[in-house]
Amino acid sequence: MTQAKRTFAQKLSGFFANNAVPIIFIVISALAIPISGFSATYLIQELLIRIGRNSFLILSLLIPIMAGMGLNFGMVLGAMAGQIGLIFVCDWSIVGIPGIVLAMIIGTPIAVLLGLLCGVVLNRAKGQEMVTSYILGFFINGLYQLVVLYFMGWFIPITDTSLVLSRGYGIRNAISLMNIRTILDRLLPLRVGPFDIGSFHLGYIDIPVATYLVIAAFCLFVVWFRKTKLGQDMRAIGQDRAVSDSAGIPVDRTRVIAIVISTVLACFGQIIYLQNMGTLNTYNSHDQAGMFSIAALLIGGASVTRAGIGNVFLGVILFHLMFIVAPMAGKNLMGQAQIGEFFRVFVSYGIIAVALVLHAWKRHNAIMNARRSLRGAPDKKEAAL
Amino acid sequence: MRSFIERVAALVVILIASVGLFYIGREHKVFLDNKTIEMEGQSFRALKFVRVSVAGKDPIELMPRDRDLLAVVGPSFKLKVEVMDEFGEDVEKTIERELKPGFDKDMMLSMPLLAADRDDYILPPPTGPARPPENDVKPTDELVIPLDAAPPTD
Amino acid sequence: MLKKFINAAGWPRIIIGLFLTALFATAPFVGVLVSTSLSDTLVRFGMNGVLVLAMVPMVQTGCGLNFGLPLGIISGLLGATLSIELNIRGMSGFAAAIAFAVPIAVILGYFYGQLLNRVKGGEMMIATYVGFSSVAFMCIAWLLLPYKSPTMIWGYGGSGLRTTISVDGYWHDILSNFLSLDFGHLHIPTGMFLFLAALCLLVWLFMKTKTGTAMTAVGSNPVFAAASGVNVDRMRIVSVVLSTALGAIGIIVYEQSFGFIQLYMGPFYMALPAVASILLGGASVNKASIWNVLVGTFLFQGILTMTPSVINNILQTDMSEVIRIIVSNGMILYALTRKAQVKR
Amino acid sequence: MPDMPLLKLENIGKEYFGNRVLADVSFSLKRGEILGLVGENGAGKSTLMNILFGMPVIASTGGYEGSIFFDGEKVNFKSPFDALDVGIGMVHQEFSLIPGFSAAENILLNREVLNRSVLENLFTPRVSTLDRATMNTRAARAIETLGVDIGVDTIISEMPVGYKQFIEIAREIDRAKTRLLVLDEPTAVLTETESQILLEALRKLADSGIAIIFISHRLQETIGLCDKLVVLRDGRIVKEVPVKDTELSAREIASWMVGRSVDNNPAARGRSSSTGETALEVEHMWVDMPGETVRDVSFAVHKGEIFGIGGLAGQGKLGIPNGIMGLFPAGGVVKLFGKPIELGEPRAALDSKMAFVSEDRRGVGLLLGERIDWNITFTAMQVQGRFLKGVPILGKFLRLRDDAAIAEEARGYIKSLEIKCTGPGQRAVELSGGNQQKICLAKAFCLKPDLLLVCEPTRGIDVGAKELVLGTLRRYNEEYGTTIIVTSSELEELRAVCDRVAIVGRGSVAGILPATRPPEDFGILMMGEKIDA
Repeated sequence: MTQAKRTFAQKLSGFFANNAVPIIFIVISALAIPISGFSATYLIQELLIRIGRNSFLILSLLIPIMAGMGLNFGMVLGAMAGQIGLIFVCDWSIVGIPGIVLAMIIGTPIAVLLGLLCGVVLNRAKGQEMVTSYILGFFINGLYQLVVLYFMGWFIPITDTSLVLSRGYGIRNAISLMNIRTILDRLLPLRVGPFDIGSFHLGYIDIPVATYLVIAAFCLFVVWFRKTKLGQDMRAIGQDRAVSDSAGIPVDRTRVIAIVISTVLACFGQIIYLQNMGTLNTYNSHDQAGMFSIAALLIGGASVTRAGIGNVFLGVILFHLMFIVAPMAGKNLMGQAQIGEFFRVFVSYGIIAVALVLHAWKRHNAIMNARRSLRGAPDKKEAAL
Repeated sequence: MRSFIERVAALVVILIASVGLFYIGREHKVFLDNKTIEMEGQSFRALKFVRVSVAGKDPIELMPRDRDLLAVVGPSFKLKVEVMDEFGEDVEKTIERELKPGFDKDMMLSMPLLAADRDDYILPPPTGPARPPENDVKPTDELVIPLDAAPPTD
Repeated sequence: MLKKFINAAGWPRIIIGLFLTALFATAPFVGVLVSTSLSDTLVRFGMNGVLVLAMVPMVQTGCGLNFGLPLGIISGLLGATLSIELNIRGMSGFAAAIAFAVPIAVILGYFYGQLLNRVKGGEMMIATYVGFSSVAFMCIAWLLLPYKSPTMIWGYGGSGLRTTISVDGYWHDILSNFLSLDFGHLHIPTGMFLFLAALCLLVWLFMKTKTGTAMTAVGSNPVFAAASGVNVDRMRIVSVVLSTALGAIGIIVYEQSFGFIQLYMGPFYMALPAVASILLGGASVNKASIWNVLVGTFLFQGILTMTPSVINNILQTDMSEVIRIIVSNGMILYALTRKAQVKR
Repeated sequence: MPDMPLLKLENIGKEYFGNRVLADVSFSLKRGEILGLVGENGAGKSTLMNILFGMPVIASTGGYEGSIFFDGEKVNFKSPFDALDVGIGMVHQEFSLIPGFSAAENILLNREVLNRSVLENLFTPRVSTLDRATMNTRAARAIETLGVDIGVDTIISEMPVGYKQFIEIAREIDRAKTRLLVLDEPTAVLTETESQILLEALRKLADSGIAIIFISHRLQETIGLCDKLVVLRDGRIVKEVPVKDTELSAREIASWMVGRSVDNNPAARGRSSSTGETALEVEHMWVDMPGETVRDVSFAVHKGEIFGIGGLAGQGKLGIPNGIMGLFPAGGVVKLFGKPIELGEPRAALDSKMAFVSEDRRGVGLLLGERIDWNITFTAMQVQGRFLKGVPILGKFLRLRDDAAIAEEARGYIKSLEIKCTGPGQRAVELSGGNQQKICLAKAFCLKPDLLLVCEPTRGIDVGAKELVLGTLRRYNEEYGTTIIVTSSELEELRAVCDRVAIVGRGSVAGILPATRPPEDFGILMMGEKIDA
């Protein structure tokens, strides 16, 4: 069937079927926003902050999806590398933009190493990449804790005693990043407003221009990357590993490169995230990075095999909109903020489960269709029936 | 070969950049000390009243036995010390110096020594700063802790 | 001879086994009582045994490692809270908890099995997230369900259940204390062992029936099984139901020994130790036996008990958690990558 | 030296695990020449091509004998990429195209035209962007050479099957240095007109100086296109003839392909037992088995007969038994002793006392990771409830596997079928192909079937085991009067063991002949020609 032959109704239902997840979220948000009672100014300001904070992390997921490796649950490895960079920068008291850049430079080789490890492991578990990278995240988390909690201040020198636990080694639970807090966000400050659109009143809104420029640069990088030979090879591998291999594309190597790039970008993303947050929770900050980024990407309408820049931004807006309004809406509706909180946790996990189920389902149907198409020439087939 | 050279060059550039970032981004804690100090058998008395301005920031006023702390960023900064009379009205003496902590981290500046025009006024920073309250750390394998999702406890 | 033993036992078990032996051997020298440690190990072994056993049916039919164990645990929690709500105490309370939990587990397991049948090949990741989201869903439910028993709901007028509910006075240690033996510091919870043994025996017997044999064949080669007239999807559902029901019973056994019911995020990470245990016991992603359960649980719980006491006394620092994280996830990682190799 | 042959093979030979599959193959090919390579399945064509392309499977199984000269130089390729480097292109039977890519992207897959990038030395040349304009022009030129009209932007997954074949060939043409092109069954998926276009394109290519090896089962086409014909049989060249000078008939070629001299031809069996009642009746059956589609077959099998189903690979012969056993979606009517069998449901087939030995031994036939005795008795236990025993008190409610009886049963078959193993407890994966096949047979025998369907009974097993397996089938048929349907690609084997043989072509029965008919007759049926029954 060609595109042209499809009727408008078919196109419409196809559109809804393909974008079911974002549409559901738009509806949920549309219902929850009035109930939460937040002002438009507050919501927009919060969203602008969260877009700046999270987009980079989510963007780092795109490249492995392109290479057919699914959602990179191993991105927490990059987040850990970024945190190690930040710990050193804090210890050396490098502040401001130089601090952020230096943290990235330190984090990069660590992220590359972890990415290589992850890539090699995933090459040994083809077809099970997601669950393997997920468990690998836990495993490396153990090593991370070993290093940060026991080795740092023991044989990895940490001079700043305010970072170290009183027992003499190990990094404290929370590190204040006051010296680099929102430094990127405030580099090019822009305040707009107040606006009056009809009866709608909006107060002042601050836009973290520099952060957005960095994110824009990253988007350009993704666009450029897709046009390169490496990007082309990854797309090919993502679609058919065997054919790519027989065409001489180094499949395993390219897959490792995809994971390394993703890990390094996740490392940068985590640093950008934390400079906005202002506190590094040494033992939990990276935990949330993976799950929330993946949930947001999926809510933006991405699937396990297909994701674009549009999905990232749509996802980050919808996911965080729900995140902001859910507790308040829960409180106003049921009298308990907790219900809203649990609800958003439920949604975060549920959405990943649903996306994975849909993916497996689609793959199953695709196999069945491929089989049906092998039935041979249609003329003979009809005669047989 | 060409790519080897380029890679080495890139690595060198990154290394130099890192050192540069370290150099220009380093924050130095500067302790301003106005205590009586013994040096080479001599005793330098604490100044009665001194006003110190570091790196062009708002000046800090120190009384005898005062010690203050401020942070400066970058490899060098200007120091302006105005030694005042007892009542903080007249400037008795103005000293301007440019300090270059470079890669070093923290330093303590002794006002009495500075007022005496000595060059050994830079002292090592005091050890054992006050600790922030301890927070206990327990390892966890909870990669995915739901934000604020912990239920209320008894 | 030695080679044969190494081949039969497998390196991971030998390394962990030697490590555990070393821990027991050094214990007396660092002032740790071996008998207490052994008692602890045995109690934990009994507590966790059934949860690990719940892995077996699903692994055997090739549904992969049951990362969706929280679903069974939730059923168990519902059964346990219902039993307390109805104020049934003692052995009958324990029995009632299981009696309530199992039907719920069967229903949940049936739908869960239906879902897994539609996503063949991607079971493990989906199971993980189905488990997580059901836990989060139940968090809301615990707040809203109309429980009345004062031991369970918030004291000060709040609504919903407490985070932890004590089973003291209901069925705390009801199994463990049954026929329990004490030799000095060594405490053997005989009743809990008997219960575990009985369940193991039942599972073993079931695996020997026609259905059980068919399930093993489904896990070994689903195409072969289908060609032999076995309804593969049905077998998989049976195994998922069985796993879920065992998970429900497992958590109740765990609670009666632990003394508390942990609600809300409690069941969140309970699957991982169970998965790690059975893999440590020598199971692979699609083959597991009762023997794997027993060996794995003992080794895993042994490490868990011994590292805090012994290592901490040696190094003067608590590294047990980190060791646990590395060992358990390393074990799962090893199993996942090993399977892929065999496949190629 | 214009007369020097481009490709020259000298005394090529190859053995797989003591099985000789190629012997003393020599021929040469000049520039611009088209050579047709024909032969039955298993005649050694693929092995020959694997050798030519340096496929790793050859080296890993002990290399080959003889030597290959390309352009006057002796070559020994380590991998297919080496072959590509000197200019040998291959178009495979199964498509190796990326479904979501455009025609141009596929034609230039991994040979993309790149813009130079400042980063290429720092990282890898792969960080350069693609020059899509140049790529499209090149792709368009390659497609044009073939004389078809396909847009370079068309996505592969949206193309008709025939176009995909053209894209595959265009990919090889685009390689500037391609001097020899090997096409394996290129017209199998094409319609008549598409085939014509392709054949003309190939002629044009040859005229431009590219040598072509053309492998096809469509003899008419081969005769029409090729300059020279090489017929392989049992790993040897039986005929090498120029086509243009002589008038060749398809029948003649077919007889070369299947013909064997009388003295090494085992006696055909061919008992005539048509008087007995009908065991199996198949009417207008279709089966949806990937790669072996059955479109419309009807035939009847007599009771007590051994019925053979032959034909070339991919024509649907394997689909018939698999469809009857319910392993793939199927339709039509199948009656066993007059009773209709529900299709698409293995249990129904098994319940009506049919047993099946699959051609896919490792995938369908065995529980590789389990014990031998399990493998043998599993189906009988599931279908017939045998090998179970009641527990003393709970007898009625709880019946357990009778491991002793299972092992005993297995021991019986191990002995009677001479299965070489350490005992009934050994795992099936550890056995050789022949012994695994015997287990599959034992599994079927264990069901005590009325009708036994056996697919490719001797595939991948050594000569001694072959004889034993075939002998077992014959003996079983004689002793128990069991009706047997044997499906095999080896015509000789079918003629030796069967009473009648049906040849399947293009998803339907081309003809049913008594096994006593001369092999050429079967060969002609396989080639899609008509013959009088």
